[in-house]
Amino acid sequence: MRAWLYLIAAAIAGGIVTTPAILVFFLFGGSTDDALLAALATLMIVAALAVVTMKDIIRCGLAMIVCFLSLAGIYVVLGAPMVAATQVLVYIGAISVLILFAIMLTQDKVAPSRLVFQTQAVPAAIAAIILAVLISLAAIGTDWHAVTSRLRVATDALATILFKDYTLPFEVVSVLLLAAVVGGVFIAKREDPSEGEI
Amino acid sequence: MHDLIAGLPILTLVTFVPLVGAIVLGLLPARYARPIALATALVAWALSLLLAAGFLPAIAGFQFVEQVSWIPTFGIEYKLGVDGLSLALVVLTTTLTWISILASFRPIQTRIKEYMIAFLILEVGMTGVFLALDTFLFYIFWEVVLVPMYLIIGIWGGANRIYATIKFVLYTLVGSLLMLVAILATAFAFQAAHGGSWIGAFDYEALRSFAGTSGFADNLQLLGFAAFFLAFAIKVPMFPFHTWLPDAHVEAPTAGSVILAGVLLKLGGYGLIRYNLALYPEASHTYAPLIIVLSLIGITYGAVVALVQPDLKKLVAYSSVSHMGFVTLGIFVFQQQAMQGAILQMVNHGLITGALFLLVGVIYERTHDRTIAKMGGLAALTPVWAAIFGFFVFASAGLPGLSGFVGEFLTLVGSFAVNPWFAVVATFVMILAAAYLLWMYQRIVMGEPSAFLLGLGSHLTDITATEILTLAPLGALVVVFGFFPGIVLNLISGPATTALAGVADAAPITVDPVLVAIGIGIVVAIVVIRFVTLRPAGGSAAPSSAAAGTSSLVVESHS
Amino acid sequence: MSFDLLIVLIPALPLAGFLITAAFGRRLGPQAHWIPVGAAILSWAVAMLVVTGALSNAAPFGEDGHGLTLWQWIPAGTFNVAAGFFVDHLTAALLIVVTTIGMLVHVYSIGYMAHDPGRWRFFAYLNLFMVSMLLLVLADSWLLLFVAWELVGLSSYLLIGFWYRKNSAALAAKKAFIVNRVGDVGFALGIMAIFVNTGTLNIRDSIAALTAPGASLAIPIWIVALLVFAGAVGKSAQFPLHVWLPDAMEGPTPVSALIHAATMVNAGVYLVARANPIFASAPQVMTVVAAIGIFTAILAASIAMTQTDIKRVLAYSTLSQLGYMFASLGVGAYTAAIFHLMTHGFFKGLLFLGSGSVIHAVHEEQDMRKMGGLAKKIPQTYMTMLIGAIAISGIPPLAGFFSKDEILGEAFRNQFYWVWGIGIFVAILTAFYMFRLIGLTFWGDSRVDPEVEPKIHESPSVMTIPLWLLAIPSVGLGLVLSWPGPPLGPLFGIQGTGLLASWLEPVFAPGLAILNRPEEPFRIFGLDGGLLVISVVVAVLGMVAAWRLFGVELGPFRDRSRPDVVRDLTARAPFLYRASLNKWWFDDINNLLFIVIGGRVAEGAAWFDRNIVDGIVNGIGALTRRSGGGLARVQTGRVQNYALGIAIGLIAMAGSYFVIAAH
Amino acid sequence: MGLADSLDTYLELAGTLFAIGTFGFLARRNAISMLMSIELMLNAVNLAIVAFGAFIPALKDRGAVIALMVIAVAAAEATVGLAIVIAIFRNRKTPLVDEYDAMRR
Amino acid sequence: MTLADLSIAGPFVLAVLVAVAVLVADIALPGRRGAVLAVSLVGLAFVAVLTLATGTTAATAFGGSYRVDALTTFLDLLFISIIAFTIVFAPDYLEPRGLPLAEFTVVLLFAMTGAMLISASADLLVLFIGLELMVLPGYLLAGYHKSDGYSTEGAIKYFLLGSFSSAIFLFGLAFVWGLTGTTRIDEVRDALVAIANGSASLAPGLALGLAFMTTGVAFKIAAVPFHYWTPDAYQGSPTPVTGYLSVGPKIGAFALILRLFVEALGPLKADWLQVVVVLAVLTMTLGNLVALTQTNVKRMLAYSSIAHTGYMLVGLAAFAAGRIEGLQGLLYYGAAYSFMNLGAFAVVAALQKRAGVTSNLETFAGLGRREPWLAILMTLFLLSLTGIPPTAGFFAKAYVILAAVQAFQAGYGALGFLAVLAVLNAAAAAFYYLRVVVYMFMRDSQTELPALGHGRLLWGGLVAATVLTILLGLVPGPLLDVVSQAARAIS
Repeated sequence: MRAWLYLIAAAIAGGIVTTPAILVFFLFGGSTDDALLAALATLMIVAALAVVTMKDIIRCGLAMIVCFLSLAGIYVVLGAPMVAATQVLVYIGAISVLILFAIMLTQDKVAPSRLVFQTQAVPAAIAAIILAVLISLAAIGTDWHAVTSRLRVATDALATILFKDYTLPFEVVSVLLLAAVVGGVFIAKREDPSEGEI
Repeated sequence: MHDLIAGLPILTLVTFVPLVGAIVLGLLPARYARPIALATALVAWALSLLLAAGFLPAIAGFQFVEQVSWIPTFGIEYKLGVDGLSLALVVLTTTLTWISILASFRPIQTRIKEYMIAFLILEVGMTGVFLALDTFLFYIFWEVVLVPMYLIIGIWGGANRIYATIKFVLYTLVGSLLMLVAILATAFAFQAAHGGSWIGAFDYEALRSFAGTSGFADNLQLLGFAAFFLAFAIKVPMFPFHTWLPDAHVEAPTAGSVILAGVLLKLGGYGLIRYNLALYPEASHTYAPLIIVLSLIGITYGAVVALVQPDLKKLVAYSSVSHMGFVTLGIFVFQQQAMQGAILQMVNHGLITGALFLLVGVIYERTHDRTIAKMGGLAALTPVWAAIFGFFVFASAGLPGLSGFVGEFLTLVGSFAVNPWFAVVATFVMILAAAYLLWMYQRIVMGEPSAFLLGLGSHLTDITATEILTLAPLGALVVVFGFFPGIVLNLISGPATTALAGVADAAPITVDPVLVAIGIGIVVAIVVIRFVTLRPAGGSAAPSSAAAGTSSLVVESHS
Repeated sequence: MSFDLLIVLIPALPLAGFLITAAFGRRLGPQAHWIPVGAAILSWAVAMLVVTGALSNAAPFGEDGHGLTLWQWIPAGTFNVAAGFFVDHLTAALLIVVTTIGMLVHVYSIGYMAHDPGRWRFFAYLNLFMVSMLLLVLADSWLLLFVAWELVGLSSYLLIGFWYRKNSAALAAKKAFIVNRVGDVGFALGIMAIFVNTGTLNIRDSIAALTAPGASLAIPIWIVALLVFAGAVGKSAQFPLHVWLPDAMEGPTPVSALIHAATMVNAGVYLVARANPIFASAPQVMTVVAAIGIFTAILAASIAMTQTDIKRVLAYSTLSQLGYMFASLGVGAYTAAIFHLMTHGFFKGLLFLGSGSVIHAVHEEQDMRKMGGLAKKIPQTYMTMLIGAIAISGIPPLAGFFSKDEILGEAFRNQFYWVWGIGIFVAILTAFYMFRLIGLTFWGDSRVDPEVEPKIHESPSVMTIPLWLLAIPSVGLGLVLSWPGPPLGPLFGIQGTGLLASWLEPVFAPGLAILNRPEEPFRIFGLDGGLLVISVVVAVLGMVAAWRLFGVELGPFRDRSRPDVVRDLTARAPFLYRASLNKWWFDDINNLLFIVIGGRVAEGAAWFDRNIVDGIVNGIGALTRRSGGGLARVQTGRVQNYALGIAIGLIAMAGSYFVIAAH
Repeated sequence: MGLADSLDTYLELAGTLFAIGTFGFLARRNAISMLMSIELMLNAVNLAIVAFGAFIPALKDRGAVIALMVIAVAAAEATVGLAIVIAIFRNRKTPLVDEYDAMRR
Repeated sequence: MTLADLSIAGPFVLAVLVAVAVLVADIALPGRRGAVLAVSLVGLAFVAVLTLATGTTAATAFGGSYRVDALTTFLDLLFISIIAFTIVFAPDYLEPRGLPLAEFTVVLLFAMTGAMLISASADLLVLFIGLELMVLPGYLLAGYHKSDGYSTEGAIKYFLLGSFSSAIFLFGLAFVWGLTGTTRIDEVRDALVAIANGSASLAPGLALGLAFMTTGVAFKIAAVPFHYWTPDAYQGSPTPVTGYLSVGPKIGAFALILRLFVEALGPLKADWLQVVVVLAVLTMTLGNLVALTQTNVKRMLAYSSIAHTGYMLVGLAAFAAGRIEGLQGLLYYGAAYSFMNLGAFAVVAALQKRAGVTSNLETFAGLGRREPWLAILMTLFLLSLTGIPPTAGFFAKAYVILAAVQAFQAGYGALGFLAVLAVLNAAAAAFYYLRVVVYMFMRDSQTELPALGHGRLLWGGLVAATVLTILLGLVPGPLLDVVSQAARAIS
C-alpha cells in the first residue's frame, strides 16, 4: 500500500521536474541543453525550497543533497565538469554527510515536532523576495560584455591557472582547512566522558 | 637677573617640577606624601618667583621662549613662553597650589598619596596652560587639568561628589572638544594659506600675526570663535553655562574649591584674552555685544542667586559667577582700562575667593557643616577666624583699599567709557554684593552663638597657626595689590595693549537692544514665574516699626 | 619740620595706633586704650599745627592750598591715579572739627568703655575711623576720596556692630553699610563720569576741566552733579537714604557722637562743598539739593518729636540739622553750610556725649520714659547738655544761632522763600523736641527703675571734662567764626566778612562766581535784622511750647508737665502722631520693597537656576541616556532578528546604491 | 531562444537560490537548518561565478578555479559551524537558535 | 611557486610555520604552557623581524596575487603585536578555567596569518580567503570556553551571522569579478576607472555588488546597522578573546577595506563616500548612546568598540573626500585603539582570573583600594579611549578629526558635521568610561576580596600596552611617518 504512495509521489516529482523541460523543448523550441537546464533548474529550486520549508530536518538534509546534485548537473551544462565533480565529491561526499551526522547528533527527542519557522517567517519571505527581485533586476539591467555561447573549460588550462595565477589561494585554502579542523576538533570534542552521552 | 635665568629652561622647570615631585611621591611610601608634595609645590613657587624677578615688563611679546620641534609632520612644537599676563597667573597658580597642599594636610586623611599626586599633576596642567605657546600643546595641558580635578572632587569630595564630578567633566569636555575642532580647523586654514606648509600652523605667535595681518576667513572666524568661546565660557563660568560650578564647589574638598575658584576659572578668562581676541578679531567684534549682555546678566544673576543660597560654599560659588562676569565684561568692551581691570580682577578673585574657601574649609573642618542657618555667633566662639573672614568678606565686597576694588573699578571705568549703561548695571551689583556678603557674615558670625555650634563644645576651636599661615600670604597680597596695584598693572599693560591691538581699532561696541531685551526678559521671567508662589526669604534687616500701642509720651512714674 | 611730613603724620599716627592695637591689643588688655588715645591726641596736635599753617596762608599753602603726592597708585595707561593729599582752608576747617571732636571722644571713651572686655577692639576701630575720616578730608583725588568714603563706612560698620552679640546691632551695622553702598554706587558712577569727561581724577584739575567755559562733555554736567550728590545723600543720611542713621544708634554712644553726629555724616556736606563749582554750573541740581535738604530737615524733625529713645531723638535731630546744611548748600550758601557743620559738630557731639553720660548714669537705660529729674543727680551732664540744647535751638548768643540764622537768611536773600519758610518751621520743632528731651530727662519727678535709683552717679571726670571742653565751642564758636562779619559786626557798625567766610572765600569763589549772585551788604536794621528776630522768636516759641507740655525747672521758670494735654493733642492728630511715631513707615516700606519683594525675586532666581538653567543641562543628559536605552532594545538576543536586521540593511544599502547610481 | 546560452538565465537562477537561502536563514529556527541555508547561498554564488566563467572570456577557466576555492572555503566553514553547533547543543540541549538569548540589550 | 615568492611572502609563511610549530610542541610535550608560550612568542618575534627585514621594499609574488608594500608591513606588525598581546594576556584567564593554551594559540596564530594575507593580498580571491582564514578562527575562539553557555552562544551567533555576511560579501565580489573580468586588484581598479570614465553612472550590477560588499565589510567592522553580533559575541567570549576580537578582526576588516574599497574600488570613491558618511554617523552615535546604559563592562566595551569603528569611518570618509590625512588618521587610530583596548580588556581579564567573577561594574568597585596599580592602568586606558591627552587615543581622534575638518573646509559639508558629531560623541563617551573609574576609585566594594597575584607575563604585557598608549600620545612622530608612508602606498 505505502509503496504505491511512494510511487505516486515519485511520479508527481518526476512530472514537476520534467514538465518544464518538455515545455521548453517542444513549445519554445529550445535545444536539448535548454531542456536539460530547465529540468535541473526546476529540480534545484524545488529541492532548495524543500530544504528551507520542510518540517523534518532529516528530509531537509536529503533535499539539500538533491539540490546540490542538480546544481552539479547545471555545472556540467555550463561546461565545467571539473567543478561538477568537485561539487559532488566535496558537497555530497563530505559536507552533506557531515551535516547529516550533526543532525543525528542534535536531534532532540523531547519534542520532535515544534514549529519549524521563526515568528518572523513572513517578513523574512518578503525580504527574500525583494532580494531576488533586486538581484535579477541588476543581472538583467547590466551589460556584462558576455559572449552568447558557453565557453568550455579546458582542464589542462585550468591546471596551469590553478598552479600559476592561483597558487597562493590554493595553498592558503589548505591552511584554512587545517585551522578549521584543529579548532573544530577542539570545540566539538567532549570535555570529559562524564558529561552527556554524546 | 634676567640674564641669569635666561640661560636655563626656566619655564619647563616651573611647569614640570611638580610632575617630578609626583613621580617621586609615587615611588615613596605614603607617609612621605605630605612633606614631599609641599616641598615640590614650594620649589615650583620659588621658581615662579625667580621667573617673576627675571621678567622684564618693558619687553613686548614673550620672554624665555623655549621652542622644540615635537610633531614635525604638523609643525606642532613644544613651545613655552611667558608674558605679563601669563606670568601673573602662573605666580597665582604656584602660590595657591602650595597653599592648598598645606591646607589639605589636616582635612585629607585617606589616600593622601594619590591626593597629593593628583594635586601636583593638576599644577602641571594649570601652569602649562598659561605658558603654552602652541595651540596643540595648550589643548593638551588644558585637558590634563581635567583629570586630576575629576579625581579630587570624585574621590575626596562630599556626599554628592560623583554627580558633581561627572557633571564637571562632561560639561568641560563638551566645550574643550569643540575647541579642539576649532584648533585643528584654524591650523589647517593657516596651512592652506601658506601653500600647504604646516610650519607654524599651531604656533600661537604665527597664528596671531597671521590673524592680525591677512586674517582668517569670516565663517572660520565665526565658528572658531564660537567653539573657543564655549570652552572658555564654560570654564569661566559665564551665565548660562555656570551650573556645574556650585555643584563642583560644594562637593569638592576645600583645597579643590580653592584651586577651582582660584585658578581653573582663570583658565577661561585667560583663554578668551589669549585666543579669542587674538585669533578671531572680527568675530570678536561680532560676538562682543552678546557676550557683554551675558556678562551683565551673569553679574546681576550671580549676585541675586547668591543672596538666597543656604550653603556657604554655594554662596561663594555664585559670587564667583558674579565676579567673573566683571572679567568677561572687561575683556569684551575692548578698552584698555577695562582689559587691565579684568586681568587684575582675575588675580584678585583668585586670591580673595581662594581665601574665602579656605576659611569656609576651616569651619567645615570643625563643624562638618556649611549650612548658614545652623551657624551664628562665630565671632564669640572663634574670634580670630571671624576677624580674618571679615577681612576677606569685605575684600570680596570690593572694599576700596583692598585689591578687589582696583580691578573692579578699572573694569567699570573702562566699560563706562564705552557705554555708561554697562557700568551702571555692573556698579549697582556692588550693592547686591555688599548685601549677600554682609547678610551672610551677619548670620554666621554675629549674634548669639547658635545651639548647633554650642553643641560642638570643644571641637569648635579657633583657627590654628597653620591655617593662618595658609591665609597670611593671600591677605598680604590683597592689601599690597590694594595699595600698589601697579605691581600687576605694569606687568599686564603690555599684554592688554597687544590683546586689544586687533580689536580696538574697529567700530565701537553697540549693544543690540534686542539682546538687552532678552537679558531683561530673562530676569523679568524669573520674577513672574516665582514671585507669587514663593514665601518671603525672611528678614535680612528686620523692620523696626514700633508697635505704637501705648502712647510714648506717658510720663506717670510707675513706682 | 616740613608741612608735608606733618600732613602725612595726621592720618599716619592713628593708622599706626590702629595697626598696633589690632595686632597686640588683645594682649595689652585693660591698658589697650593708651596707644590709640595717644595717637588721637598727637594727631590732633599735628593737625592744629597744619591748620594754623594753612589758615595763615603760610608757605607752602598760600591762598589756595598745598598738595603732595605720595605714590603712583593706579597706573593703567591713560587712567593714572596718584595717591596724594591736599590741604586748603576747607580741609583745615574740617580738620579742626574732626581731630578735636575725635580726640575728645577718644578721651571720653576711656571712661565710657572702662568695663567693656573688648575695649581694645573699640579703640582700634576708633583709630581706624580717624584714619578714614582724615583721609577723606585730605584726599586730593576723587578715587582716594572714594576709598576714604567707603572706609568710613567700614569703620562705622565695625563700630555700630561693636556689640555683635546684640542682633539688633548686627542688623543695624549691616543696614548702615548697605544703605551707604547705595549712595556710594552713585558716587562711583559720578567719578567714572568725571574721568570720562576730563581724563583725570585729581579733584582740582577735574573740576577746573568740567567747569571750564565751553568744555565739551561726554556726560552732561548735571548728571555728574546728581551722581556725586547721590554719594553725599548716602553718607549724610539724607532722604531717602536716611534710614540707616537712627538704627546706627545701636553702637556705643561715643560712636554716635563721633561718627553719627560730628564727623562722618558731615562728609556729604564736605563733598558737595568741595565740588561747589560743579553744582554751581548745574542750577537745577542745586534746587534738588536744597529740596532734599529741607525736606529731610522737616521729616526728621517731625519724627524727633515723638521718639522716646534719647539717642534716637538726637539722631533725628542730627538728620534735621544735616538737612539744614544741604538746604544751605542748595541755595548757594556754602559758607553757611560749613559754618553750621562746625558748630553743629560741636554741640551735637556734646549732646551725644551728654546722653551717653546720662545712659551711663542710669545703667544703660535709653528710654526717656524711665528717666526724669536727673538734673540734681548728674549736674555736670545736665549743665553741659542744657548748653547744647540751647545752642541747637538757636538762642543767641550760642553757636547754633549764628550758623542756623545765616542759613535761613541766605535762603531768603537768594529767593528760596520756601526753603526759608520750612526752615523757620523746623526751627520751632527743633527747639520743641530738644526741650522735650531735656524736660523728660532732667526735670520733673524721677521715673527711674527703683533699684537703679540709688546707684545713679555722676560720670567720672574723664567723661565730664570732654563735655565741658565741647561746651566751650558750643557757646562761643558761632561768635568767633562770624566775627567781625554779620550779624554782630554790623550791629556794632563794623562791615566785614566773618572769620570763617574769609577763610573759605578762596574755596567757594569759583562756585559763587558761576552763580554770580548780587552782593548786597548785610542790613542789620532792615530785612536781615527782621529775619534774625523772626528766627529767634520761633526758637523761643518752640522752647516755651515744650515747657508747657513737659515742664521746666530753669531758674525763674518753673512748671510741671501736663501729660493729659499731650494725650489729647496726640488724640487730635492721630495720623500725624502715628506717622511721626513710626518714622513715616520708611523702614516698613524698605522692608517690603527689599526684603519681601527682593527676597522673592532672589528665591525666584534661585529656583530658575535650579530648575531651568540646570534643569536643561540635566535634561540633556537624561535624554541622551534614555535614548540609549531605547536603542538598546534592538538587541533582542535572537540571531534571526539580527539576521533580518542585516537583510533589511542590505536591501536599504542596495537601494541607496541604486539611487546613487541613478545620478 | 537559447535559454542555456544566456548568462542572465544562470544569474537569475543564482539570485533565486540565494534568495531562498536567505529566506531559510532568516526563517528557520534550527541551527543546522540555518547552516544548510548558508550552504545554499554559497552555492548560489558559486553558480554565478561558474556562469561568469562560462560567458566572460576574461574569466574563462578562472571561474572554475575560483569556484573550487569557494567550495573548499564552504567546507571549512561547515566544519567550524557544525563543531560549534555540537558544542552549544551540549550546553543547551536544543538546536533551536531562538532559544539562545541569554545575552540581550 | 618559486623561492623568490616564498621569500617575499616570508612573514606569512613563517607565521603559518609558527602555528604548526606550536601544534607540534603541544603534541610533543602536552600541557606545557611554558613551551607553548615560548614557541609562540619567540616565533612571533621572528615573524616581526622578518617582516621588518623584507617589508622595506615593495614587491609582488605568486604571479601578482601577493604584494608587499609599506601598508602591508605596518599592518602585519600591528597584527603581530595584537596577537602577541593576546597570547600574553590569555594564560591568567584560561588556566583557572582549565582551558588549554595550545589550541588557543594555534587558532589565534592562524587567524593572524589570515589577517596578514588580507594586508598583503593583491588579488580579490586571496583577499576573500584571507578574510575567511581570519574570521573562522574567530568563531572558534569565541566559543573557546565550550562548557560555558555564554561563550558558545556568542560563538554560534557570531558564526551564523558571520558566514551569512561572508556569503553576502562573496556574492558582491562575484558581481565585481563578472563585471571587470578579473580578480587582480590593480586590474579591477583599471577596469573601474574605465567604467567610471566611460559611463558617468555605475551599472546596476556594480551597484548591487558594491552594496553586497559594503554590507559584508560593514558587518566585519561592526558598523551600525550590521553590528548586532558584536555585543553578544564580545560579552560571551572568554575575555582575552574578546580583547582580540575587538581589535584583530576589526583592524583586519579595515585592512580589507583599504585593499578592496580604497585600492580596487578607489575609482568609485565618490559613490561609497556617501554611504560611509551615513554609516559613520549611525555607528558613532548608536554605539555611544547604547554604551551609556550598559552595566557589564565587557558589553560596554563592545558598544564602545562600535563607536570607535564610527570614528575610524570618519577617517575613511575624509579620505574618500580627498584627504590622504583621513587614511593616515584611520591607520593611526587603528594602532592606538588596538593597544589601549587590549590593555583595558587585559585588566578585565586579570580581574576575572578569579573564576566566576563577572565583568559587571560591581566587580570594579573598590579596585582602587584592592589593586591600585591595575586600577591606575585601567584608568589610563579608559582615558585614552575617551580621548584625553596625552594618550594615544587623543592623538588618534585629533588626527581623524583634523582630516574631517580639512575635508569640510575643502567643501564637503557632511564631513564638518561628522567632526562635530564625533567630538560630541566623545564627550558623551566620557560618561561611561569614567563611570568605571568612579566604581574603581569612588565606590567601595560590598564584598571584601583579597588582591589576586598576577603573572609576570600579564604585568609585562600591561606595561607594554601602557607604554605604547602613552608614547603614541606623546611622541606620535615616528608612527606618523610610518602611517603616512603606508597611506601613500595605496592612494
